[in-house]
Amino acid sequence: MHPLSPVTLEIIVVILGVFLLLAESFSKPGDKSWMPQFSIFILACVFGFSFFTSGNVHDAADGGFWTFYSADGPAMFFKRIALAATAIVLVMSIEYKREIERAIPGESPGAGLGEFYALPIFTCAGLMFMASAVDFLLIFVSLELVTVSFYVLVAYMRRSNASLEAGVKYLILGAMSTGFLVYGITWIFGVTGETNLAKIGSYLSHYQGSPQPLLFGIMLILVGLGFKVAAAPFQIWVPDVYQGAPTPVTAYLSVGSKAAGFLVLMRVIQPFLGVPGVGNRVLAIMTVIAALSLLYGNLGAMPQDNLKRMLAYSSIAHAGYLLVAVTSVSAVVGRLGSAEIAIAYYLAGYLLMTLLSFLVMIIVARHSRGDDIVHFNGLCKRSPFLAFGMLVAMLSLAGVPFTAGFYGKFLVFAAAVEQQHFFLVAIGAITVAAGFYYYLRVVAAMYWREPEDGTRIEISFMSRFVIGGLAAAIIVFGIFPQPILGLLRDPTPSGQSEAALKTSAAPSLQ
Amino acid sequence: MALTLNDYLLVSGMLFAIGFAGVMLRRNIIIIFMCLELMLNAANLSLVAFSRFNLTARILPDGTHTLVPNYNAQILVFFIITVAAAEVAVGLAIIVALYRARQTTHVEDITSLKF
Amino acid sequence: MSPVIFWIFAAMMLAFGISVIANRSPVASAISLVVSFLCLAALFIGLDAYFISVIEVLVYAGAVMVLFLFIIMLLDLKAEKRRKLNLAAVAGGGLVTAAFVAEIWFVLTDFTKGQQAFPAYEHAGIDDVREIGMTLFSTHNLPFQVIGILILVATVGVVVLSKRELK
Amino acid sequence: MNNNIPWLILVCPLIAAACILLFTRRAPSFSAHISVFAVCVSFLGSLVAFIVPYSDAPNQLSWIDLGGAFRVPIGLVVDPLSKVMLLIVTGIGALVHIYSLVYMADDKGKSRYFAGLSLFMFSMLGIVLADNFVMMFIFWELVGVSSYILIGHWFTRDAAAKAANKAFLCNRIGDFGFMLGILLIWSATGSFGFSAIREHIALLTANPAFLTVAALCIFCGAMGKSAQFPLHVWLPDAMEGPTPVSALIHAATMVAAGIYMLVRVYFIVSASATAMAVIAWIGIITAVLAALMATQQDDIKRILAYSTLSQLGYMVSAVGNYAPEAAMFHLFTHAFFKALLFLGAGAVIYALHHEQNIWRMGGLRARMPKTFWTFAIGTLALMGCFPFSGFFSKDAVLLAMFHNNGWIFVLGLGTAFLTAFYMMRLVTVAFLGRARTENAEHGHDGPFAMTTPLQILAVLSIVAGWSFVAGPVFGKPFVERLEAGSHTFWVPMLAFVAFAIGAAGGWILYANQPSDPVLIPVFKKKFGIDEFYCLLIGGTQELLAKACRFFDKWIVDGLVVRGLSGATLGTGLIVRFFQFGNLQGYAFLFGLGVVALIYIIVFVH
Amino acid sequence: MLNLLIFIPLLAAFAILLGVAPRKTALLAAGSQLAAAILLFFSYDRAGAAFQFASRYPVIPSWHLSYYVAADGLSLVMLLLTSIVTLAAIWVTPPVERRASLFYACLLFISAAAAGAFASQDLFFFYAFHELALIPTFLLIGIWGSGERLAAAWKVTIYLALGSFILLIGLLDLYHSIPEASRTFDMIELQRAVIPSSAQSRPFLLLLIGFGTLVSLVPFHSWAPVAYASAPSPAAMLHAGVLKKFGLYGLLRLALPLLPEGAKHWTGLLLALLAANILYIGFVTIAQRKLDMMLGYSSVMHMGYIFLGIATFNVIGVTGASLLMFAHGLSIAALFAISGMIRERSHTLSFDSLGGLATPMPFLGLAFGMAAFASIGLPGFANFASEIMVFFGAFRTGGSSLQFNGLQLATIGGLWGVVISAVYMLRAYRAIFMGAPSKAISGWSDPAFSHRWPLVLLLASLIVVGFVPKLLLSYLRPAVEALLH
Repeated sequence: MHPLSPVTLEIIVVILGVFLLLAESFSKPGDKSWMPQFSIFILACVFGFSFFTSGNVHDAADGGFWTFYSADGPAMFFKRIALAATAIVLVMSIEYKREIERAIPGESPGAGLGEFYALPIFTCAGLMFMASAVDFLLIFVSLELVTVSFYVLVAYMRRSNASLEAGVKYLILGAMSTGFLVYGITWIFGVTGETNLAKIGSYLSHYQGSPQPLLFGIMLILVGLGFKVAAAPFQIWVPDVYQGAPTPVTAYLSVGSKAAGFLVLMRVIQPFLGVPGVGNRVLAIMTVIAALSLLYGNLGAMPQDNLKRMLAYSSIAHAGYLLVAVTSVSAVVGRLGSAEIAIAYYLAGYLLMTLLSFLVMIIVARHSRGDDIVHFNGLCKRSPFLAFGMLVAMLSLAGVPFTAGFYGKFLVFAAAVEQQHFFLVAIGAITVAAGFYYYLRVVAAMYWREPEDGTRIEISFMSRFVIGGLAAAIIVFGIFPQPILGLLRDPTPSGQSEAALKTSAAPSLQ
Repeated sequence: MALTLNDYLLVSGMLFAIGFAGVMLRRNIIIIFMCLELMLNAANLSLVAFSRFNLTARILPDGTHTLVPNYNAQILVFFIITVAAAEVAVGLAIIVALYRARQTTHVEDITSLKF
Repeated sequence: MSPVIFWIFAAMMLAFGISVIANRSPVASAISLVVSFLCLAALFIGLDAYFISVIEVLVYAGAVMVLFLFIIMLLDLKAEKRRKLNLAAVAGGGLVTAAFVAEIWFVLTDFTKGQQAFPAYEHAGIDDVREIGMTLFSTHNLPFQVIGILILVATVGVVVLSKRELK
Repeated sequence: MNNNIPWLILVCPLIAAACILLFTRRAPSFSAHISVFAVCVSFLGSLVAFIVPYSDAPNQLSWIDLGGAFRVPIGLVVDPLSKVMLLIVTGIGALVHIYSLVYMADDKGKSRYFAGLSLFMFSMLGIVLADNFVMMFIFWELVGVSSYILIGHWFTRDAAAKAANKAFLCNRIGDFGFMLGILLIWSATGSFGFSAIREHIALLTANPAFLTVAALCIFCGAMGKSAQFPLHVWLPDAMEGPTPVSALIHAATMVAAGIYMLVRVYFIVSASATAMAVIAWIGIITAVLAALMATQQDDIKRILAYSTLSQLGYMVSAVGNYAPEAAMFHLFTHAFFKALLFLGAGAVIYALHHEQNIWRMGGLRARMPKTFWTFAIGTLALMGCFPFSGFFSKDAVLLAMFHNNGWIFVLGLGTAFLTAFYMMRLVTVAFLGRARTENAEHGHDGPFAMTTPLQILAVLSIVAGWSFVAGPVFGKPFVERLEAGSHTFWVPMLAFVAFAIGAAGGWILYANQPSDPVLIPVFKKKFGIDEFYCLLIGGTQELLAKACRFFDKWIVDGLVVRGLSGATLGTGLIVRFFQFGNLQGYAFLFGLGVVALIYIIVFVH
Repeated sequence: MLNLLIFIPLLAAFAILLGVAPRKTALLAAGSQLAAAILLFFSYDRAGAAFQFASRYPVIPSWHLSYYVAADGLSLVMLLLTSIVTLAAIWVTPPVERRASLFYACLLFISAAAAGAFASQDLFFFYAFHELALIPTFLLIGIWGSGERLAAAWKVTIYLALGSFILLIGLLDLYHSIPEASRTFDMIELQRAVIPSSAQSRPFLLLLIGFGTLVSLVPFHSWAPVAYASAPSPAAMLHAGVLKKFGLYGLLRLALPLLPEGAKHWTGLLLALLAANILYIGFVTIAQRKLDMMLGYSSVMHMGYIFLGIATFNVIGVTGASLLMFAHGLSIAALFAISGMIRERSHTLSFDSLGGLATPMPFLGLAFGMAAFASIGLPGFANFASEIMVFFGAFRTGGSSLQFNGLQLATIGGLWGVVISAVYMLRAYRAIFMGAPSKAISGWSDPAFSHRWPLVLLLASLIVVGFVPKLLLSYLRPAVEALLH
């Protein structure tokens, strides 16, 4: 068959979203649970299609579709991450139905659920566009698409003060970071006169002017992106928003925008790495940001008693680990210590374990009416299955071998050690120990303590299936990472895509 | 003397800083929101200035070359304005919802999530 | 445009910008915001960006400000009287702002390219509305479509967030 | 087959011990007979090995073998020296075993006891037969542990447990030196087989200082085992063990091991004059001190114990005075009469229902004549009265001292005098006069199995010194070397005089005394050496241990580990408070971060 | 074939979690593991290649990272130790009230992890397998521990996690200090790599700290005593007996052959630390007043001798060290087993409240005596043979001069340590087993006949190896010689 054009994926997703909206508005009120199931199915199909798309198509360099959009290996990889994340988030939102209904009183039962199922689809489209964006225009626009939809999702539960407060905080700080992002883009455009990353790269390859304006611009852009990936010191919103937002949205925030943000981050800083007097300082500032995130996230997570909030801090921490890898983007792709591989793999693993923990958390929280750590006491009595799932997730987050999380840390620190970043490694030592502490607190609660009420927890088939699948995936990919690493290759390596790969997947300090 | 690019950049920078300061200083969420608009428009100003400054080659219908402002930047400005409008809409909706729930638009009153 | 006019408008823009954050009453802030944007539009004209300046006026004066005023009225926000200024916050914010301005200033001093005047160009036969339109619908179509989706999402969001409560 | 007899001698007791441990623990008397049988076999084996002219070396096993790098063989050496020692060890051992049959007849831990005895025999024979240092060290340690088992036999008595620990620790301290000496010799000569070292002795003598250190380290081992002065404290306490054990340890086996080892490595120690002097002086000091202490003891076994100490001092000093054969000779005779004395004392104790204080005895001569006469013979031998065996051997030792060092000789004479004195005291108080207690009234001789060993030993204690006995036992060259010096006839005269005065003094002071007329606290308190050690250990080891524990608990673990983890947690709490929930503050922090980072990236070079 | 050793316990653990009869399955698994180990041991062809029973599945071909198990003499000995102690530990386990299945599963997990670590010849799995044991330990101590079990569980887990992380960094640094061309995770391939001596000191230090933490090298030891004191005795047996040896094994496997220069560079430090291990910890041990703490500290102390053997860098000492790993593993396991049995009856292990146990429990008395004497290096037990080799190895090149080098000074300290260990062991023995039995304990009795076998197993293997060390030495020597080339 003739390979699909990659953008069909986004198109299908958008159509799905619009369809859901229409269905919501025209269907008579009633049970809406078919919607997420249907869209999960569609997303799964799209996921499947993504293996049959053509790579980048060569066309005139005078601008046009392919100057904004790239479908190289990493792009496809992150599209798939977005799709998977969205599908699992929809599963969560099914489990979360009751809370939503309680929080948004409509005229009819289930009013507003449709939008709650539809908006993530559009977010997914935005994430997919982000994954492919190689031009500041598209980066900005798709980023905003994601952000705006997240504004709505975070504040979705209008009855719950927490949700609204989180929404406002996210809105203000998000808009602020957007301001910085735009201002930064402005500066980069001003210096280089281009918005396309490849063109910026080629312009900068013989750049003579003073580095200050460039650094100023790139820093402002980093502010915007750092906000998206929850890196210190732009993490300030994370704990509150994560805690206040509806749990599925929290999960989505911590996975989706982080993943896309990191891809964009790598694409954006890459052209600057080669510029004398700029590249090294960009990496230096990355080191600072990484160190701050590691410390802030891990240390802040230790005293937390609310699991959701603790996971928020841990999300900052993981941003830190990913940034450690970003600071050592230089090695050749495919060898141990290649930062791109590390980041991609880490994000995939992070997706699995975070979503797993959030899914379990939603179920447990519904049964023991609360998402503090104490609510997990004696879970291994109430539901060994959930306890095991949570155990796997926590161990993976803590980075215990034979879980995806360990491979992630392994690759990250391999990259760091190869670049001799022993400062970050030293901080990593502290933070890993701290990580063991706060993740194992959950394990201890589940296995050491006795439950308040011994009532068993029954789980719907779909959740059971998804939890089992995620746990299995964590362990399997923790032993055989090859499948994930293989996904990073280009769909069809043509000349253009090689170039695209150079700009995206294999930056190197010439 | 003629105006230089830096004059515009300086002015826009100051506008940006004013918005920035407003976000940090004001307590009323709506006004904070206005300040965010200020920041975005400051960016717009410098963008337009740059687009005027970095002329690009352009082929006229009659085949002759000429220099025109870099319209990519102006398109970006256009997008920014649109996005800003959308953000305002959503933001104000959230603020309204907040006001309904809590009868306030002051940041001191929404500090239940902390530590 | 002559420097004099530029500086006048620039000064006005900044002044009203300041008044946005200085005014206690939200309404006044909104008004000064709009005025400041009008001055901005004027500066755009000075940069031969007619389309943009028109858009600026339409969107902000036409839409955004109305929206703001409407909400302010709807929520019936009074000027904040009860609260006294938090000096620490003011001092901190002021310092940070000052630092930021200083940084911009130093960057600009290093930005040699920016110390030269704007190059002249041949206006004849260049219609920026047409130019922008052409680009928008030809090469820059993809982001344009995405913007469309964004607006759709925003609309849905607004609807969802401000749906009528169940009695 | 002849060359496997030594192996037979060695392993018989081991097999017995293993049998008892694994199978016959439940059947005490059977176990007892197993072990007696084993030791008898060993004794016969030794006799055979002694009589049958010795043909070729027994085959060697290799215990550790790292190819060229390192090889520890287990080989047996059978030469006149070891032959004699075999005879003594197995002979006395056999007698003690038989004696124990009665003495331990109704003891709860009988099997354990006999297993211990057999293990003890095995280890001792191992020392005797060892042909290299490592092997000797192995059995050296084993002797230590088996003595631990036997001394602590009545472990429910706290004193016994203490004594056992003390004995083992003193030995361990000695072994520390011993092992170090072995290592030094190895690092110099690259070998630890006695014959091999004899070949490479030049490598040692090359560096006298090194040699001296090595020799003294080796001597440390001997000090531990044969209870020489600084490490002598364990021996008297070892009396807490059953009396036969005391007999075995003091007479023939454990303490003798030190002397035997010194003689065995004589060719090394004698190469260093300094070491020899040290050895000689240590020996004589031990002899004098022990004798002095003995004069004031009331426990019959303790008196004998101190006498053992002083006799060992004689032997060590003899070695130090270049007369190893004299040392062996005295060891030989001493083995008999000391075993005799102990068994006799055991008989008394047994008869008086475990009464050990001589002041609660008296008048036993009439009631237990056999015991008395044998005991008297042993005493005379120990006093060094002509013509008992002790006279000749002590004479040889004194002669060696006389030839070598006048002062030591004088001290030796003094010791002889003291020996006679306190032994006289013992006999007079315990056996003569009239009974002082109820128990003493009803004393009586032990059964056949108890008295027979006494009688045998009595005979041996008389004749063992006469040259027609000693001659063939030690072989010609030995005797010649022995008689080489003995032309001065007034050394024996002096010795005899010392004996006479001492004995007379003892009689005059103690005949028919109700209680001890002389009180010399210093001697009674053993010069307070034990107390001093307690202070020393308490002051150094325990204090150091407490200090270390404190440091480990509060500094290493408390301050550093807990401190660091606490600091981390504390920082976490601080981090938390950035998250104070106020949006304005967040915006401020955000802006602060932005400005700071911009400053760093743009302006910091 | 080797995989059996790893996967028998692993599968058994999962089966138990899924609800098979716990104790029977566990015993069966451990038994068959031991059987397999013995089978391997004797089917190892000493004339043939160094590494046998190899099996390899590529995991990430591009990095030469593969699941790769193979065994040489050293690995075989360690695997033997693992399976022996596993069987003993599972056997002595008293009836578990809460969640027996989880308990046995954790034990089997630890065993599998240890076996995997000793068997795998791939750097990644070598590391990963070991850290896998961390969590079962955490659960075992936290759920079934005694005393301040929670604090102990946290401490040991985080401490070891930190140590493992430093170790990981060390391994990565080692990996990257190898010339680009010959980078691989294959540890056997790695032996051929030559690392520029300038680049050796940092990796060695990292490895020393990392491994040292796992082996409780002073000053990274403070996790060990409290952990062992509060762990259930089977866990303590497995951890102190087997898992702890991983660090030393790693030093032998990686640091010695790959980083000789680095080792030389840090010898002084190593000697100082191990001397501290022996003397300083020795004194701390003397001051202990509870059996479990004392055993914990003594196990820390004895690590010093193994380090001493490693520090000699010659065949005698290193072989002695590797034999001592085996011996110490067995003796400390026996001691912990007995202390567990006592705790079962008395619920306390403080010397002051115990005494005279030998009268009601002669067997325990005997067993403890043997184990104690074994651990303080009494001839006839394996410990003595290995300690002798260590000492002789240290004095290998002394010559006849009194100018002792650091190694020999450390050895003299070690010799004195032998006295120290005698002091505390005998003191403990006297305090617990000797003396007059009090009324309270008169009711107690020896463990049932079936529960004595694990002790017999451990002590018997100690004695056998002690009498015939050649049995293992003939396996260890070629391996060690290969490591030292």
